[in-house]
Amino acid sequence: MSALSALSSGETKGETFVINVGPQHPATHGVLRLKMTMDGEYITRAEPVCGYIHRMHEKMGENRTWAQFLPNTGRIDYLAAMAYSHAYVGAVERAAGIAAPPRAEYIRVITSELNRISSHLVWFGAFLLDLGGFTPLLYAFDDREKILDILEALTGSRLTYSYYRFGGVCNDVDDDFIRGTREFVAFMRPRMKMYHSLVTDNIILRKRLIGIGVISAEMCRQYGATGPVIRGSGVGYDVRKSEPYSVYRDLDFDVPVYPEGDCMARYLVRMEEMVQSLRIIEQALDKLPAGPVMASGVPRTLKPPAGDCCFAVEAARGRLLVRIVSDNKEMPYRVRLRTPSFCNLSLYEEASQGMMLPDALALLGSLDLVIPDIDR
Amino acid sequence: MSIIEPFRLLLFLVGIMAFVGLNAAYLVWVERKGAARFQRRPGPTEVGYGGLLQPIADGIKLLSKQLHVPPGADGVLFRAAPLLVMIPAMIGLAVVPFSESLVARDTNVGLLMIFAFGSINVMAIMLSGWSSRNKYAIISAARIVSQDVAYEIPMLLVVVTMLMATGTMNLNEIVQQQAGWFWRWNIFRLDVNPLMPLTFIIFFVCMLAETNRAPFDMAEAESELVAGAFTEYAGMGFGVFFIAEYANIILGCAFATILFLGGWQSPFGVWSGVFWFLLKMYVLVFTVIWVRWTFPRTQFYNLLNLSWKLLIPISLSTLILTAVVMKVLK
Amino acid sequence: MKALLKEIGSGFHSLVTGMRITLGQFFKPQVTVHYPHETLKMPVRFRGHIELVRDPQTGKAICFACKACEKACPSDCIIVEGVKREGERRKSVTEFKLDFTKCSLCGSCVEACKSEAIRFSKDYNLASVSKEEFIMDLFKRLESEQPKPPQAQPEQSKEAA
Amino acid sequence: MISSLQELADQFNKLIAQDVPLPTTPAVPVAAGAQVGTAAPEPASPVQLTDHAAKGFHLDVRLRPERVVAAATLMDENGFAIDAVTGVDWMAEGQMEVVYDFFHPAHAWRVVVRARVPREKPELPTISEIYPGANWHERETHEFFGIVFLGHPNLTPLLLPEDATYHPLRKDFKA
Repeated sequence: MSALSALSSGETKGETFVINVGPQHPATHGVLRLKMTMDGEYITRAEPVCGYIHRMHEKMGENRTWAQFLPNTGRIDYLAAMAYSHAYVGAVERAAGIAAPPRAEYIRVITSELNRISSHLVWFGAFLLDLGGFTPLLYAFDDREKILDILEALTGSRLTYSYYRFGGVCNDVDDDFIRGTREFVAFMRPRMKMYHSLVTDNIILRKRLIGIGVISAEMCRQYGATGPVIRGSGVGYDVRKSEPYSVYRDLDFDVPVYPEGDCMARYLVRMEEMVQSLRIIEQALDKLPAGPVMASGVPRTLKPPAGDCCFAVEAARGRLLVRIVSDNKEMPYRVRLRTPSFCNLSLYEEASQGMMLPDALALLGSLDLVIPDIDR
Repeated sequence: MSIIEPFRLLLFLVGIMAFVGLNAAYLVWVERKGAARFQRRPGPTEVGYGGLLQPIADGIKLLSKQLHVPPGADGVLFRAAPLLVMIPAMIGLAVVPFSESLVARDTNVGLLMIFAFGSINVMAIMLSGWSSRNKYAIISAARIVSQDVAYEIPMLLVVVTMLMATGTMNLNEIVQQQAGWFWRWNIFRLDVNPLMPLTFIIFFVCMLAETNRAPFDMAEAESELVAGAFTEYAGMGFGVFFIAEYANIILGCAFATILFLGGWQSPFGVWSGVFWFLLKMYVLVFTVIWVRWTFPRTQFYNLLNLSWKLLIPISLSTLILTAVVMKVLK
Repeated sequence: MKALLKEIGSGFHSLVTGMRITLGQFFKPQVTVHYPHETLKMPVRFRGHIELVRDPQTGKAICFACKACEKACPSDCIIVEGVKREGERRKSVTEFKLDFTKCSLCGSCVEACKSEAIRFSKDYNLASVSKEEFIMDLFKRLESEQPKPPQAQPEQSKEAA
Repeated sequence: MISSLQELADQFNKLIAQDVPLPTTPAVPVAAGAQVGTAAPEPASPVQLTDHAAKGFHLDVRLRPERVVAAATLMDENGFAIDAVTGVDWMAEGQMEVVYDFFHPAHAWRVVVRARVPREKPELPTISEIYPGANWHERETHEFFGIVFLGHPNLTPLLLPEDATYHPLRKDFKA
């Protein structure tokens, strides 16, 4: 591909033109806009333009009480809302010195991991849709529906759960939940095998993903890309292992790492992560202790002592960091949300240079972006 | 030529148009229902029993929409493109023998005619993309040209192979040669070409690529080019492209049936007729739908690699093999 | 050459496997619920918009306008007014406005209510052409409804818990 | 490459030792009721090893704004990845704090670097040359706080509208 080498040296042979992929385009799920300068089908520059659904969650946090910000956390990444609640609740608990009872921590892990699977299933379907395969999307949504039903029965909502509280969770799990979750785990394992033989082994898909959109570990480091992106580049960085929170220390799971850094590596990381999440859920259900789900003595109006603290979790898309600054008032002084999609997208401009349009869209899909997570 | 011949031809042309129209409409329904079944959902159910009136509702909707020519587009070409894509498919069907006597024009160069007119198809879609004055459409048009040119070569090589095996360009004669039990069909004629089933698969793949069907739907490539060459078309302008796509599928499947699967011949050697032709054709059409709802889209250079590096060498070698086998056996 | 042949073989096999799987799904029963001909049962904890709860003894609203829900609401979408009538121990609610256009269905209000005077409705079919319809007066709503048969009550109090 | 956080803290101490001491924050009386922010009492040493379980990070460094490039270079040389850049508006003290978060992909280390700039002239050098990922974070901090990152290649709004002239996360901003 000589055109590619010409591009990397900065010269273009002919005219370039600009196409807008988004904010309304089938490949940008949500309102992301990519301003692509093209030389034929080759991209010379792809500049992401974001902010179309910016809602200023951070300012909202400063204008309401600590507890009132909780519903907001479900609306940042609507596909993996549990992790966002977890990070915020964790940060406030850390600041205020509250410890959730063990049963609550186990429930948090189970629900977070269920949510991670459901998020990865949406990614799986949407990614395949980007690649032109429609049917796996509906199979994935069928499976996801089972998770949503389980979580809806527990929390009352299908996406914006708002289930965690400072010092625990708001509802205890019942036998139906435990039975339903066990059934789902048993159901999902053969489903994963089916996905692998339907999709992963497919020669068309392999040709489209292997060696496409290579992101180096160094690039991930410089851009702060995390989650399946950095794990697909050969770095086994997972917040659940490096800064173990909740009860992840007591659970046995592997961090899937693929060194290739291409779209296929990121694909396989996520597929493998679903299997690992099933393992975590199974263990957590086995170990689920009895006891209360809310810590006693949590004040109704919380005033954490002055100072700042952070809490990081491994959300479905990567490292999520919540930094809170308290001035010992009933409202936060500052809430900072460091969202994984934001950092993962920031490397797109560099990574997509010189790619062909369909490959660049495969790369975009493999980053697994959720636009409200970028725009906040 | 008798005096009735022009009237007979006219009648057949009207019949073919009706056949294509009805098929296109109901293949949309079959496609939607089929896709739904593959994805374990019901598909259209609300309009008519089992959604049977859905195609008519769709047609009325498309007809009621404005035919909008985007400002700055080449109006003449923009309007002509849908017609140019529709007519070759119709003409191609005029030489297809549905049964021994049910054929509009039993000409001696039927094979050649289908290909001659089939090539217009490429130009028509390219024109639609080019005249739309839309960047997505332009990219799509460029893709279509290289794709269709690339796949026409292996397809022609396969057809030449068949031509050598059958020794005639008359489609009816090709079918008549395959009379008898199903092992007499060309696909099982391993005596002339030991790689015959492979040749059939190559033909089928090329047919998918020529009709721009998934997994080779580079032209539409929804997640990349919105709707490709048809982005700017609204209403029935788009509808005609849609019908033409199905007309081309029917033509391709009919052609494959004639060349490889014994056309209107029954697999048991008795009770041959139009029923067998339609059955075989629709099984192929179903396979086309089945393929579409199973696979992701190919990447563009993989698509060209497949043609130039795999299908052309293989089809060329089957051609040579056939030539050698036929020479040796004779 | 050998690698190429192997790739062609495994590639073709993968395509056939894929087609076999989708065909298998073709003959399986559908998973779709034919809404609106069929509907699903809403889960007990379903968080719809809120509604006032009737006291089974008096037939009036339990709510005594303590405004805990108003304070808890992160979106300021609840306005409660009440009066203290002669001879009554507590205030009684006269107005309970819910601005559903602002409500984020978070459930903070139900959680804040100590006397279980509000609960989530199971009404998920909310659609309207005017914004005004979603500024609901829940008290008027309760007044205009017929009192429900008493056997429905115990189940509902369990839901709110 | 460093082998322990203590080593890293020493390197930071060496970096800061060249400076004049940081100015102590002026004590401003806080008006009752107004949300202006009282920072926690600041620790004596600008380089602090902290307890991760209590704070969420291991090393807390305060330095002068002109030192952030040197600090980022130090982080880069030691293989840290950029986590986030953000600001905090300490209106009562007339200062803006810029907070740089770093994490290490191989070790479980978290480092926070802070620099305070005066509120009237919030300017400090960019680190986007060292960490390209900081580019977006600095753009975001610029639009939300009005903090200017000198030498930044493209300091235009990222999430706010292109023509936004306000800085919503400043404490005196009213919507």
